[in-house]
Amino acid sequence: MPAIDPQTLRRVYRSLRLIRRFEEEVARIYPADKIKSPVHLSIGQESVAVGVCDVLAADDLAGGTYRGHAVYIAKGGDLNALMAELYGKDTGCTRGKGGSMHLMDIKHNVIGSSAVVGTTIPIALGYALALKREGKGRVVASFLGDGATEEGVFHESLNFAALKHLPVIFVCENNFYAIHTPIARRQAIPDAICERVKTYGIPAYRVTDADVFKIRDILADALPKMRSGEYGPIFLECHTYRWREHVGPANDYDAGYRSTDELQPWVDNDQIPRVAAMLEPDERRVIDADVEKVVAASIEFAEKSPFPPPSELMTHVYA
Amino acid sequence: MPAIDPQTLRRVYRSLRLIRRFEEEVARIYPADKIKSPVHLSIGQESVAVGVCDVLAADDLAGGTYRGHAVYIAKGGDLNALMAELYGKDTGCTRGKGGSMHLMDIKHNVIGSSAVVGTTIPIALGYALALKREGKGRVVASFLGDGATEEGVFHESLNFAALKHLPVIFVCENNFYAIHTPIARRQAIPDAICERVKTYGIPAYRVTDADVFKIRDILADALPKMRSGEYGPIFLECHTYRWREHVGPANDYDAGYRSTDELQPWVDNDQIPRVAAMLEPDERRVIDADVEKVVAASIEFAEKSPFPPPSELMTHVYA
Amino acid sequence: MSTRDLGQDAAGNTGGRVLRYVDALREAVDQEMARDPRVFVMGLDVDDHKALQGSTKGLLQKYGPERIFTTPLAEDAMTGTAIGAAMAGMRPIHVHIRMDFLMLSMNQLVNMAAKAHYMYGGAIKVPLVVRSIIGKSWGQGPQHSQGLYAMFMQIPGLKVVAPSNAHDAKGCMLAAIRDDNPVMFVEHRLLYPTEAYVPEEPYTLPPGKSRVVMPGGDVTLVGISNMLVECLRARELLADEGVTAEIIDPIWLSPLDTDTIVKSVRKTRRLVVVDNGWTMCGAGAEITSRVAEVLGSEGIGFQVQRLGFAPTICPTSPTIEDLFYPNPARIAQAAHRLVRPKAPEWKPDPDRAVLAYQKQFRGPF
Amino acid sequence: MSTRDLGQDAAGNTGGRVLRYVDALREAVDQEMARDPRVFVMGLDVDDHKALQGSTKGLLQKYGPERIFTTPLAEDAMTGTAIGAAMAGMRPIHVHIRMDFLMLSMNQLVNMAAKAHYMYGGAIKVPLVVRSIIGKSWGQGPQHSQGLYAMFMQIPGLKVVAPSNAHDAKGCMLAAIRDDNPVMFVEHRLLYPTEAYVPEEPYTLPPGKSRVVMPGGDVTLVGISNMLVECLRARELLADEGVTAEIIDPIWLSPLDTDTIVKSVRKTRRLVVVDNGWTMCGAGAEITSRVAEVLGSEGIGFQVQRLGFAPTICPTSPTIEDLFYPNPARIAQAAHRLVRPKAPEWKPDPDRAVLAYQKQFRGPF
Ligand SMILES: Cc1ncc(C[n+]2csc(CCOP(=O)(O)OP(=O)(O)O)c2C)c(N)n1
Ligand SMILES: Cc1ncc(C[n+]2csc(CCOP(=O)(O)OP(=O)(O)O)c2C)c(N)n1
Ligand SMILES: [Mg+2]
Ligand SMILES: [Mg+2]
Repeated sequence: MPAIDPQTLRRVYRSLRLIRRFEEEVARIYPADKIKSPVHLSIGQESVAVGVCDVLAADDLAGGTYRGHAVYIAKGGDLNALMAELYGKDTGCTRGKGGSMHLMDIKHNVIGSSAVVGTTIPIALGYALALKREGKGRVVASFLGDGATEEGVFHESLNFAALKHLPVIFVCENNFYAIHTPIARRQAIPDAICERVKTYGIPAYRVTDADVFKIRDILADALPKMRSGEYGPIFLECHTYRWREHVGPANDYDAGYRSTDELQPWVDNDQIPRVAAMLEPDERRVIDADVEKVVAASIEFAEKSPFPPPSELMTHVYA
Repeated sequence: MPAIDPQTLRRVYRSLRLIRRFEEEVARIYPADKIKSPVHLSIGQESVAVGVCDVLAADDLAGGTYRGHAVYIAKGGDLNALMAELYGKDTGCTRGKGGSMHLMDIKHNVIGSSAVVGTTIPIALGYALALKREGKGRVVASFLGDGATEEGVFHESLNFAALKHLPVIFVCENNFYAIHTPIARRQAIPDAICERVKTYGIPAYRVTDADVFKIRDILADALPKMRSGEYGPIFLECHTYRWREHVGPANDYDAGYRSTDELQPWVDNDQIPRVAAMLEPDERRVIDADVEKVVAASIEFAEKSPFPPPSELMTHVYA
Repeated sequence: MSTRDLGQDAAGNTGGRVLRYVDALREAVDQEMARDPRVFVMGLDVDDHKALQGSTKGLLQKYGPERIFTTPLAEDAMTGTAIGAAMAGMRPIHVHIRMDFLMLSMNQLVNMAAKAHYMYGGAIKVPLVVRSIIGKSWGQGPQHSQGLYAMFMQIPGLKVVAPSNAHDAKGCMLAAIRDDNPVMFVEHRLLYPTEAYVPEEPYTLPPGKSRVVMPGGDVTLVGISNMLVECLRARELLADEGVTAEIIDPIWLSPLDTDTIVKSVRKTRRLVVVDNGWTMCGAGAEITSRVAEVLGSEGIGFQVQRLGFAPTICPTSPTIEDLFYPNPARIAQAAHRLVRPKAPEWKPDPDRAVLAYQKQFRGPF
Repeated sequence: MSTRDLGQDAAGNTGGRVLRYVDALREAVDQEMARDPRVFVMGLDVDDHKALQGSTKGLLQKYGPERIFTTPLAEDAMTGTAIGAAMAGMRPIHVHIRMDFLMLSMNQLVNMAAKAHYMYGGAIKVPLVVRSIIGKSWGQGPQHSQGLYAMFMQIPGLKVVAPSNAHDAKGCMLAAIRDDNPVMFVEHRLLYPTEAYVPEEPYTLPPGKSRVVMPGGDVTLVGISNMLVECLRARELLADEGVTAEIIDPIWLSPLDTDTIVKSVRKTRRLVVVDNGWTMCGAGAEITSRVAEVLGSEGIGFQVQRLGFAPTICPTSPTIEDLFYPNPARIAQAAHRLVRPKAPEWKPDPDRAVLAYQKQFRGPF
């Protein structure tokens, strides 16, 4: 691996750390019932969102799934507005209307996530159609789970994106499970996703060890080709692992559908301590302290913010 | 090609000829407005239905699309009931209710066709699930067009069929067009269908010259493996060509979306004269005469049959 | 009266040319594409030589393949793509040759298009028009004949419009394209050849007001899409009997103006609503309920009869297909029964009825 | 009265045990799987340790993976597969954890399941049960909270049932599985823990008759699914004011028995229908219209008010989510307004209202 410039190292570490600590705090607060919508945590999966979003320009677009905190944060979404949204507050990124599963921060080009699996995939194509028309070389990254690749809309979308040469980065966060069902019980050939995608003429890349820099490098290499129009859509499959339960703050290794043995290698391979070790101890301390500060601030912001007034029930039904 | 036994030769020729002549008669009668539903003719495409259905046992199942006369006839569906159905008569195979696009003859194991592209693909999986449970080695053949492979349900169905090892023969009648739009304007990689299907672990075969015996041989070879359970689903793509307009009885080479140059090779390669030439002239005359007789009889049957009584409007809404 | 005159009535415009419904639609889209570069058309077969029964004719030649293009067979993803493009600031018109096929688009329409503006806190809008055609006649059969607009009326966040004539088709289409919300634009195959006076310059017919198409005192007839035309014919049959029917066209089904209808029923005390789909939980049920809520609170009783598709599946065979649909004779009979409950069962003269029914394919009525 | 007593009322059975709604559902499916080898269960996550909120618990252990299995994420194809299996003579139960996801199954349900028996001339049947749960409370939000059963009521060929209590859940499930037609079985998340007396032996509660759950003379309250429970609570609040409400549970929404409702309104002259979804083109609109058609023809006037989800998108924030749903206080107020139009605006004592509302999670009511 080529030496990574210090700035990138710091940026990537901060992003990884920020997502982890933010969600750990969400998990800590959760039992207090202050958070008012179901949360699907990305703890353990941070490197995918960070590796991709770190390469994107500020004016590129990115959208995640209902497991969307990581993408929102990695893309630079407003942290206070995110925590306030989880609290169901009027200052939330969707004014308390969408909650954790429907995050959006248009100012930072975070396009909306959705609670219905697969629905955001074609939405990203629509954005890409507009970006292509615009002609400035901007791209959109659309995150999806391994389960989403089973939905017909995924295949319809691959075909259309390839047919129209749309600037879309499909990012599959393959954590091997859909809720409690392992991929082998849902997909005839569980490791054929990239191969299948290639049959649409779409370049497909697979990273099996969640290495944040590998993910970064693949995209850094492909992105200029996308901007110039040489490439249309690309597909990136990243193996990763969900440490917590499917929805909610707890662990569920006692539930019987998976074991801590399966988890362990992913913990050993955790990108956060790995990248931390690449930093000077002082650099790291500075970043950690700053992360604690902004996370604490987001909690305070959320706590202090007001709930939406009754009038909000009927606003924004129609534009 | 190994010598074909005379019986098979006669059977295949009769089936090809019967479909061709039946539909030519439909086209002839059509302008008289006696036929009461839109017709999608298979003229030119007969060899696919015949090649597949000739190998199937009487108790195997087959279902086609709204372009379904050929499959219905090739599978042994009642010819009188078919013509009567086109006439909208009470003696029709669906009692005048479904018309040309919703053919069914359960007695001869012709499962229903549908006017909504792709809808019958998962229906076939359901039948296959039941056949597998039954355990007698019966299979179901599900015909679909090249356009149907673009629908998400096709991919969802491939995955489930492979996952559950279902006895389904997917038969893609690739005539290169969906209505007036060529496949190259609809599919990013127009000739990747088989390759894509293989990524589900499904054996896929392609016949590019509509050779009725090649189609027959592929299935004859695979079928025993399906019955024994060694094979789950298989996929068969057959290139073919629609000679007439998408819907209706006429030619449309003047419409501008395709040329007679494109048609010509398919006419030269027409399987009916080809197979006819393999027969003794007398054999052929006997078959031709018989075909004329049964087609004429079906017309007479349809003409003489009554329309459904008013009471039929409200019967069969609920079982 | 004839919907030819609507050029005057509605837009207060005495000019205009006699235009067919299909040409009025095409003209509206053409004018808006010329005015607003964000507008584009997508959908199966919109760019082939048949141009979706002529409704997109010439647009490819004029605006090129970037702004009007066919799609793969992929209703779910194509609907999502249209929605995403709308969120991104474009103004897509997504076209379906049959309304039945919208069942493949329900997830995107109900769970995304209708909710995006709200659930994203107003951050984005979905200025989308979804055109679909209700098929009828001649063996269209179970899956090419459905009028399913009531499903969309159910969903807050969607708007629904079903113009009954060429004049309204143009005004509603222009209003729909300029609307910042997803609009389900419901057309009817049998209306395509019908003619009306249509002003040349652009004009919009936005939601807000149902139209009293014809005045009458004995019974109020509300007809949806081409059932409005059938109601006009029924009115002629009733006139022969000395019964005068007030004909109302809701035009926009969501948001829905029922004040105009309530006002009429307050006068006639009799209501017949003719749906262009099944009556159960249909537009007629909504209209009837709103009238009942208002008049009930005023202590005013009224008689009502809903008509629509027979509660069965649409068959292809003509003898029973004919019984599936309301027609002028059946509408007139239902109205007559309300007006003269004690009178002997009346049937309009078959020839008159047939004549009225034949008219359908000619127009102007 | 309490729905615990339904064991007596309906099945005329005084035995039975107190069972939760979720367990009654599970028991019905269990008993039918034991009785009929053609019955099987499919759907996302039906066989994991959470067993779809407990509703499929133990079935895997008892019947094995051939008869109860999870599926890929592929609602469209899985629905088609279930329909095909039904056509082939099996009796599938296809389960969805949220009704919202049915939008992905609309094409197969509306264009195939509802029409197959008819359009194939009666040659095959579709004995299919589609279970789906309406989500509510606590941040379920825009896409996990919808009650979309009216869409299915619109479609001839489908049946729709929405039991409000454990006793009916079992009887309706057994009737649905034994029905030779596709049945949309509508459940509600908040009903799962509610209890009622449930006979142990199998019994069916087929379509045909709405039930008068509680007698009353001043106003008729019709509640759908768990809104029936809310109506029972509203009745208590109204009783404090000396207003007696007759409570009716339609149970089956299609086919729908409105005779029982008409009979009640003929007496009370006042109707409040509380939908478990949006009111526009909802079940309440159908019920109101049928009452208006019958009573109008008899010259009987009546007052009516429909309630249901607010005409907006379901938000996650609790302060406004609470305003999205009808509740006992709002139902009682609406009824009170009809009974005493001239009385000053009445608000039930907040504590009483809250209490009634709290009850929801306990039961038996
Ligand atoms: C269309 C649809 N079907 C089912 C569900 C229920 N559901 C919620 S999350 C989930 C699993 C999705 O798995 P995957 O795509 O791998 O994402 P992950 O949760 O692993 O990040 C399912 C089935 C849903 N939300 N939407
Ligand atoms: C879901 C759906 N979308 C669109 C249509 C309109 N349509 C009817 S036939 C057809 C073309 C299908 O092409 P293909 O699958 O190749 O079959 P072919 O007609 O060539 O035999 C289309 C788009 C439809 N019937 N159903
Ligand atoms: Mg996953
Ligand atoms: Mg084709």
